[in-house]
Amino acid sequence: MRYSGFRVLKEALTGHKGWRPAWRDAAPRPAYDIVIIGGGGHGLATAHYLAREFGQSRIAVLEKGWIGGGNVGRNTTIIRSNYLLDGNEPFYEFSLKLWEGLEQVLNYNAMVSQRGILNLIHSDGQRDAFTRRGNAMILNGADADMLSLAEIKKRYPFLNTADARFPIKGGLAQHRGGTVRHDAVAWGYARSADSRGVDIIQNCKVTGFRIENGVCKGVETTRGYIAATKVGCAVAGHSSRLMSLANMRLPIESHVLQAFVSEGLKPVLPGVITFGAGHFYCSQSDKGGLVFGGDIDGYNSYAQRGNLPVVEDVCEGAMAIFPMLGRARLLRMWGGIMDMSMDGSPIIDRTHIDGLYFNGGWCYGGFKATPASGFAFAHLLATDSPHPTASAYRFDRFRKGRMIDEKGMGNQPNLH
Amino acid sequence: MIIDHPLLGPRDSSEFTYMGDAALIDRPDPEAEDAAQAFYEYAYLRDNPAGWHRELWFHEAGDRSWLVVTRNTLTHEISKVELARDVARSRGRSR
Amino acid sequence: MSVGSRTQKNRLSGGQIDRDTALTFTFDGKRYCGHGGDTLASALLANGVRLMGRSFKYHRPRGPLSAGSEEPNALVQLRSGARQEPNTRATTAELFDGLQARSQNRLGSLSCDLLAVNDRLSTFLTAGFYYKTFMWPKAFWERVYEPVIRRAAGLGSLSLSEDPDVYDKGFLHCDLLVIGAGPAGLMAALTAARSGANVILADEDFRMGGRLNAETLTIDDSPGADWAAATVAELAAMPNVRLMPRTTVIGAFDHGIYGAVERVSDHLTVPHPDKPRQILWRIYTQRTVLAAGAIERPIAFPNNDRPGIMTASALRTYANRYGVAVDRRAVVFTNNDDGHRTATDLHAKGITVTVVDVRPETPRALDYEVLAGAQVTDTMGRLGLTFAKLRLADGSDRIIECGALGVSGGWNPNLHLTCHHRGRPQWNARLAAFVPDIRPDSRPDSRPGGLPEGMFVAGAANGDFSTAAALEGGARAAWAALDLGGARPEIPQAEDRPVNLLPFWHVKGPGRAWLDQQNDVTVKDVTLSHQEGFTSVEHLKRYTTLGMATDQGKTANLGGLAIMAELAGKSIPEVGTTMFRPPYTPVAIGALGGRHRGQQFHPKRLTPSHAWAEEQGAVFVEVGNWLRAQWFPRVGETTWRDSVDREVLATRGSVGVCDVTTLGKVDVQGADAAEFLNRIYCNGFAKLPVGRTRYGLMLREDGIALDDGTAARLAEDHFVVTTTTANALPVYRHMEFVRQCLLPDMDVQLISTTEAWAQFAVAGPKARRVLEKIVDQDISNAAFPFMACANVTVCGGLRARLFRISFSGELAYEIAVPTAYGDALIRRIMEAGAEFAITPYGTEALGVMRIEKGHAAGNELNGTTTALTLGMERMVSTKKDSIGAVLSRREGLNDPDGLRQVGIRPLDPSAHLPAGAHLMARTGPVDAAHDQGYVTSACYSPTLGHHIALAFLKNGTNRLGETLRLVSPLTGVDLAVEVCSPHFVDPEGDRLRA
Amino acid sequence: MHDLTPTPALGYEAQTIGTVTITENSGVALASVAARTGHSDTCTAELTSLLGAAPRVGRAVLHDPEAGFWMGPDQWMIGAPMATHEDLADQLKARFGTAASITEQSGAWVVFDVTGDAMPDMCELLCNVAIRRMTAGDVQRTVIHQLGCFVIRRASDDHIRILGPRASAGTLHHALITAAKSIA
Repeated sequence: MRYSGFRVLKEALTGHKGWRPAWRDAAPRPAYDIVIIGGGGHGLATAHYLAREFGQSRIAVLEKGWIGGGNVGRNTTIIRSNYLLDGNEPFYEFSLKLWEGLEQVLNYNAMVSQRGILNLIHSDGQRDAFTRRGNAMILNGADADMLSLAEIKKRYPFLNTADARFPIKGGLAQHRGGTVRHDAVAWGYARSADSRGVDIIQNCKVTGFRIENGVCKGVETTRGYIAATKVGCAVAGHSSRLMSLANMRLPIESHVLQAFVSEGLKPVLPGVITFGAGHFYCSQSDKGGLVFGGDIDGYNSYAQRGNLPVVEDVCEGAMAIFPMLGRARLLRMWGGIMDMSMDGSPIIDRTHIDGLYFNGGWCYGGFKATPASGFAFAHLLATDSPHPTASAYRFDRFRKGRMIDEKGMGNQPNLH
Repeated sequence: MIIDHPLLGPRDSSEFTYMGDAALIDRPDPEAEDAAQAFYEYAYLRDNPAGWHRELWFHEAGDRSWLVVTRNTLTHEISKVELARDVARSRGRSR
Repeated sequence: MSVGSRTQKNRLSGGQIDRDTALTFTFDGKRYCGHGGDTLASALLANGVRLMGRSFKYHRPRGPLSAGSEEPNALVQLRSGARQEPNTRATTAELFDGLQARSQNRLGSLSCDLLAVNDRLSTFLTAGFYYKTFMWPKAFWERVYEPVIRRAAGLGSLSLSEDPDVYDKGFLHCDLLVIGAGPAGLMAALTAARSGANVILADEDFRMGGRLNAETLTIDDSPGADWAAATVAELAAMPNVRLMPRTTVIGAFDHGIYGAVERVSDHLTVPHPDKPRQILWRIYTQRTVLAAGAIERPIAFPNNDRPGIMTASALRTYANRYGVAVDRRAVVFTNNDDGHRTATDLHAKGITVTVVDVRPETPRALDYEVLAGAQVTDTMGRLGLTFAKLRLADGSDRIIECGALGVSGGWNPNLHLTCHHRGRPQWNARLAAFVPDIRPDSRPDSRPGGLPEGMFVAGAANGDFSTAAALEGGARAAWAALDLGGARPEIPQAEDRPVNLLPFWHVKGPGRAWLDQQNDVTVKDVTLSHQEGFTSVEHLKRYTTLGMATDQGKTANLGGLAIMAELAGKSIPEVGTTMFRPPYTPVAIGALGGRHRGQQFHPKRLTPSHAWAEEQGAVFVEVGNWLRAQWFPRVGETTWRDSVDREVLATRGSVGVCDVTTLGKVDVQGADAAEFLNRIYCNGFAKLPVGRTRYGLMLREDGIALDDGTAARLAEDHFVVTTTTANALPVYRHMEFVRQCLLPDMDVQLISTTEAWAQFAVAGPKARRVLEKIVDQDISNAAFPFMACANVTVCGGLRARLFRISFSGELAYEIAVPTAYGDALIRRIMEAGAEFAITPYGTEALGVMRIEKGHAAGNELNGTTTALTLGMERMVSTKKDSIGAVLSRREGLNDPDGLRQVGIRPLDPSAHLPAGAHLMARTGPVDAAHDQGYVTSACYSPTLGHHIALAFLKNGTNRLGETLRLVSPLTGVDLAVEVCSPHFVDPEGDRLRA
Repeated sequence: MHDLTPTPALGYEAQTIGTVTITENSGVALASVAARTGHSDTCTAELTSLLGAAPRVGRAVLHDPEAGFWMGPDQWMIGAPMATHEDLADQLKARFGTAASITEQSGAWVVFDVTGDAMPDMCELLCNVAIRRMTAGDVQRTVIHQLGCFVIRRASDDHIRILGPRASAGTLHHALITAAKSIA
C-alpha cells in the first residue's frame, strides 16, 4: 500500500478503514537463504538493501523483542559525515547520501532534516585538528564550512560568548548534517523490506549457532531451528553475547550512553550543535523537545541505565554554552547499550566461520550509519566482498596495527 | 555507584577512573614465542560479559589505589573489591 | 468575609489556606486574588477560571485534570523577563504575591486560539499521519512542511536570555530516606526516627500530609490533616530528622543514591541574593521507603477533555484542601466506591452532585442522586463544561447541566521510582492496576527488573489504599528496612475500607475520547495503531506518542494499554506494562548544572608567575584548565605576530624566560626507580648517570606514542619525570597502573608534584650569564653541561632544582623553586637579566621555537603516531621489555609508505602555511585517494623570515627536497611547498651545548 | 640565608559569612612520606616517634609541632609550622633515610581553615563527605568543584581544614565563599 497525502485524505474521509499493518508479523519458516539477527535499524536496512539492491530473496530478520526497540529507537537522531580518517569518511558520506534520498526510496517520511551540524572550536589546537578534518571531508566529496564566531552568533545569538570559561573561537559546520525521526527509520525499512518479501520475525531470540566443520548452517532460536545459507549478525550492544555463542571474543566492550530530552518548547535551536570544551551536544526535535547528550558513563554495562554524574556533566556543559537553558526542564533520560570497539570504529566483516558474518562495533555513532551499514552489509552478504566504502572495517586491522582511531585514544573503548 | 574500597570503605564511583577488564593485569610475556599473538589478544579482545565482570578502577580523587572491582554489568551490583596490587601478586606478577 | 475573597466566586469555607493573606496575581494579564496555601490552579478555579491551556496537537481548550504533579493540561508560562518559565504545572505552582502567569501554545488569545483549526482537521491528523505524507515534492519537507510543523509544535517558550538565578548542588547522607509524607510516609518516618535512625523525609508538596490534607477522614478521631500536622511537628523537633518539603525525589540511582530537587525559592517573588533557586541533592541512604501514594485514573468517554472535567479526587482536593468549588453543580462519573467519597465530600460543601456509576450495584446515598449502571456518553461547552450527556441503565439518554465533572476509574499506585532500575510492575486484578514488583528475589538488586536496592514500598504506592493500611504499611516498611527489634510501634485508628471496583476503561460510541490529553491521543488513535500493527506497548507509545508528554502519561498509559488489550484480545499484562524512567517530574537543567557556569564551568589553574605576567600585560590562553601567558604585547605592537616575533628573536638573540610550571612533574623514587622507568619509556634509562637528564618517549601498550618528556636523575634512587601539560594526569595514572598492576614488587614510589615547584625556562645565548647571578653553584659549561641536572640553591640558599634542557634549541635551563617562591624568582630573574634585555615569552613564541627545532608537541602526539612517524624509531630499544614495544612492531605501524614527520617550506617565501592543510603530489588529482599527508603545526619563523611547518608525509624521510602541493580547500589555500628536514634551526644542536 | 620572599597562594584576609569563617593558612609546611618496599614497619616506628602514633587509614594524628595523616597505602602526609620547619622534607629525609621516599609538598597545596556553627551545612554543598559523621582526626580525600582536596576534621567540632591544589586556590576559595553565602 503506497503512502501519500492523497491516501491520507482518502482514508480520513472513509474512516481510516483501509490502513493495513506496516509489516507482517511473520512466523519463521524452516530455512532461508539469508538470516539477519537483529531487528534494529542496521538489520532491517540490511534486509531492505539485500532485497532491493542485490536481488536476494528468502530473507528473514530475527528480533528477540519488538523491532526498532534498541538503539535505533533510543538515540539523539543525528546524521552527519564529518569524519577525519580515510577509513571512515567515505563510508559516512555514502551514508549521508543514502539518507538524502531515503524517504522516496522507502515511501515513508522519516523526516530527514538537513538543518546542519556545528562543532564549536575553543582552542588553536582544536582549530588545526578541525581544519584537517574539514579538508579531509571536502577531499572525500563531503561538505564542510569553517565558521567565524560572528557567523555562529548570527545562528545562535544566545550562545555564551560574554562569560565563557573556554571562549568560542569558531566552528566547523557541515550544512548537510542534521536529524532524522529515528523510530521512523526502523519502521520505514521494515515496511519496505516486508513489501519485498522479507520475513520480519519478532519475539524470536537466537539461542545458538549450528556450526559444522567450520561452517554455519543455521541458528537455534526460541521459535525453533532456522536453517540459513548465510547468517548476518547486527545486534549492536549485544554483539559480544551473541558471538560468544559461536565461541568468538570481540574487540568490543558494551557501555552505557545516556541521552536526554527536554519538555516541548517553541523553536530555539535551528540545527545540531556540539560543545568543544565539554560533553554536550544538542538539537531540537520537530515536536519541540531539546534532544541532547554527552559522554558515555564509562564503565561496562548492559543495564540500559546510567547514573547521575554524567547527567550533571552534560547539563553543566549545556549551561556553559546556553545559560538560557536554566529554566528549561529535562523530561526524560535513558541509557542505551553501545558496542564500543577498540578503536572507536565499526566492523563489517566475515568471521572465521564460513557463512557467519558480523556487523557491529558502532560505538555511539550507529544511527547515522544505518543506511550505509545496511547497504555495505548487504553487499558483503550478497557478494562475499566488502563494499568499497567499508573495506577498512575488518577484524584483522587490530592484529595488523591498522586501527581507525579518529580520537587517537587507543585500545580503551570508554575513551572513544 | 558506590565502590566499597577495601581500605577506605564506601566511596562514590565518581572519585574513580575506569579502565576495563581486570585481565589487563595479565600482561603476556614479551619473550614468549607467540608474544605477538598474545599481546594482540591481551590488548584487543574482551569477554565483555553480561553479568559478573572483574574490572579495574583507579581511585584518582582518593588514595590513588588501583582496585579490582567485581561488578554485575546487568544490575551494577558489586560483590567484591580488592586492591589490584594484591590481585597482581596473587596472579604471579612481581617485578 | 476574608480579604480579597469578593472576587473568588467559587471559594468555599474551610480548607488549609490562609484567608488572612490575600495574594494578588495575574493570568494572561488579568488580575486575580488568592490566598496563602493556594496553588495557581486552585486560585484560578476559586476565581471561576477553568480554562488554563491548550492541548499540543488539536489546541483544544483545557483546564486542570488533577490537583498534583501528574497534571497533563494546566501548563502555563510562569513569571516574566529572564525568569520566564515554560510548561509549569498550575496545579503545583505555589501561589505567591505578584505571580505572573500566561497561557501558552496558542495563536491569538487563549479563548480564541486560531490553531484550534487543527481540531476541525483532526480526522486527517491521526496517529502517525506525518509518516505517510509530506514526501512530495522532495525539497518541500525542509523548505515548507517542517518549518510550519516546527512553529506549531512545542508548548511554552524560553526567554532566550541567561537564567538570572543560581542553583546549588549538595550531598546528604542518612540511614533511611522516606519519599512521600502522606500517612504511610509520615508513619514510616516516625517509626524510624523514634528508633534513633537518621531520617530524611522528602515530599514534593509545600505542605506535608499527602492525601490527608485533601480528605475529610479521621485518624484517632481527629481530622487526618491535624494528625499529619502534629506528626510533622513531632518529627521537626527531632535532631535526627531532616524534613524536606518542596523536594521532589527525581530518581533512584545505583547503590542507594537518590537525586532530589529542593525548590528553595520558587514560592518567592525572587530568590534572596546569593541564595539558590533550587538545590540538587544527591542523597546517600542505606534504605528507602517509597510512600509516593497513588494517582487516580480517568475513564475515557467522548469529549472527556473539556475544562471542568477532572479526576474525582481532584474535585475533592480542591474542595477539601483549598476550599474551592470547581462549579456549584457537579457530576461524578465512577466505577468504584471512591467516587462516592468524592460525592459525599462535595455534597457536604453544599455542592449539588449527581453520581453516575457504571456498576449496576452501587452504594446508596440519601441526600444526593446516584445513577447506577449509567455512563457519561458526551459533554458540551466550548471553553468549559456546561452539560454532560448520560446514558442511563434503562438505555435512555439524559442531559445534566454541570460545570464540574469528576471522573474516577480507580487508582494506580505511584510506582514511578520502583521502575528506575528497570523493575517491571506486576498486575493486580483486585485493583485493576499495576503494583510494584516486591517479590523477595527482587531485592537486593540481584536481577535486572528488580526494585532499586534497599527500597521498600508502603501505602497506596504499594496498593494498600485504605488509611489504616497505609499507616500500618508505613510502620512495617520502616521496621523491616531498618531491621528494628523490640515492640512494634502503635498504629493509630483509621478507616479501612476495601477497594470496590469494576474495571471500566472507556465509554464506547462516536466522538473522540481522550487518553493522553496533553498529546491529544484518543481511543481512535490506539485503534489505528493496532490496525497498522503497532501493537506492542513500545510501538504504541512511539507511534501514537501516548505517554510521551511532560506528564509521562501518569494518567494516560494504563488506559491506552487497556484499549490495546481489548483490541488484541489479550489481557493487559500480556500487552505490556507501564514503565517509567527518571526523572519523576521534569527537572530544571539549571539545577543539574549547579554552580558550574560561566567562568566557574571548570576550575582555573594559575601559574606561579600569573600575577607578575598580568602586570606585564600578558595575553592569556587556556591550556586545559591552566591559564598561560600566550604573549606579552608591548606598546606599538599592532598584531600578536609583532609580539611573538619579537619574543622569539630576543630569546634567540640574547635571552628569554618562560613559565613552564604547567608541565607535569612526577617524583619517582625507590631502589628500582631506574628499572621502572626503563619499562615505562621505550628508550633506556637504567644506565642514566646521576646528575643527568634524558629525553624519553612513552608508548601506550598498543605501540602508539603516549607522551614525551624528560627524566632527570637527581640521585641513584630519585628521578623527576616531566610530562606534557595535557597528559600530566593520564601519564601519572598509567605509571601507577604499571607500578601497582604489572610490577607490584618493584621498590618504587610515585608522587605527582606538578604544582609543588615553580619552574621557569631561561633560554638564549645569555641564559648562563643570567642564571650565574641567581644560582649559588658553578654552572659553567664544564661543571654543568648540556642535559645536566642537580639540586642547587639560589639567591643565597633557597633550595632549587636546575635542569639544562632545551625546548627552544638554545642554550637553556629550567630552574625550579618551591611554588611559594615562584613569584619572587621570576622578578629576580628579570632583574638579573635586565642587562641582557631579558624578554618574557609566552606559549606562542615557545611554539614557534619548538617548530623551528622540529620538536614534536600535542599536534604531533595525536594518539595515532608512533616513534617511527616521529623519526624516533632508533629510540625504541629492542634489548629490553618496555610498554608498547611488542605491538609497535605490527606491520601496519611499520609500513614503509607510512607517515613520517618532515619539515615543509613554501616555495613562495611570502606564503602562509595553514596547519590542517593536506599534501598532494605536485601534479595529478586533488582528492582523498591521492592524499600524501597533512600539516600538523605551522608558524611564521622570524628566524628564517618565512613560514615553516611540520607535517606527516607518506614515506616522508625519503622525500626531502621534493616539491608538493599543499591544499586547504576549507580555507581556500593551494600552493607549492618543498619537503625539508623538520630541524629548521641549528640542526647540529651546537647552540644547545654552547 | 636567601633573600626571596614567599607569596601566599591568595593572601586574602579571613572572611566571615554568617557564622562561617574562612581563613587561608599559609603557615603549613608539608612533605609526604612513602614507605620503601619492606620498610613499612620502620616507617610506622619513625612516625610513632615523630607524632606519637602512625596515622591509620583515613585518620590524622593532630600532634604538635608535626602532625600527619594517611594519604594512601604506606603513604602519609606530614605537616608542621612553616616558620620552624620550612626544610621539613630534609628533616624527614634525615630521619627516615632509605626507609622512605620523601617528597616536598609545601608548594603543592593551599590550606583553608573553615570554622563556625554552619560549617557542616556548608560542607554539604561542597563535597561528598558525611561531614556530620566525621569525628576529630578523620580525613577524607574528596572532590570540591572538580578539585581533588583533603578534608580534615580538626579537634574542635566546628573546624575543618581543607587542602586543595595551590594553582586553583582562587577557584577553591570562590567555591567556599559561594557555599558559605548560600547557607548564611
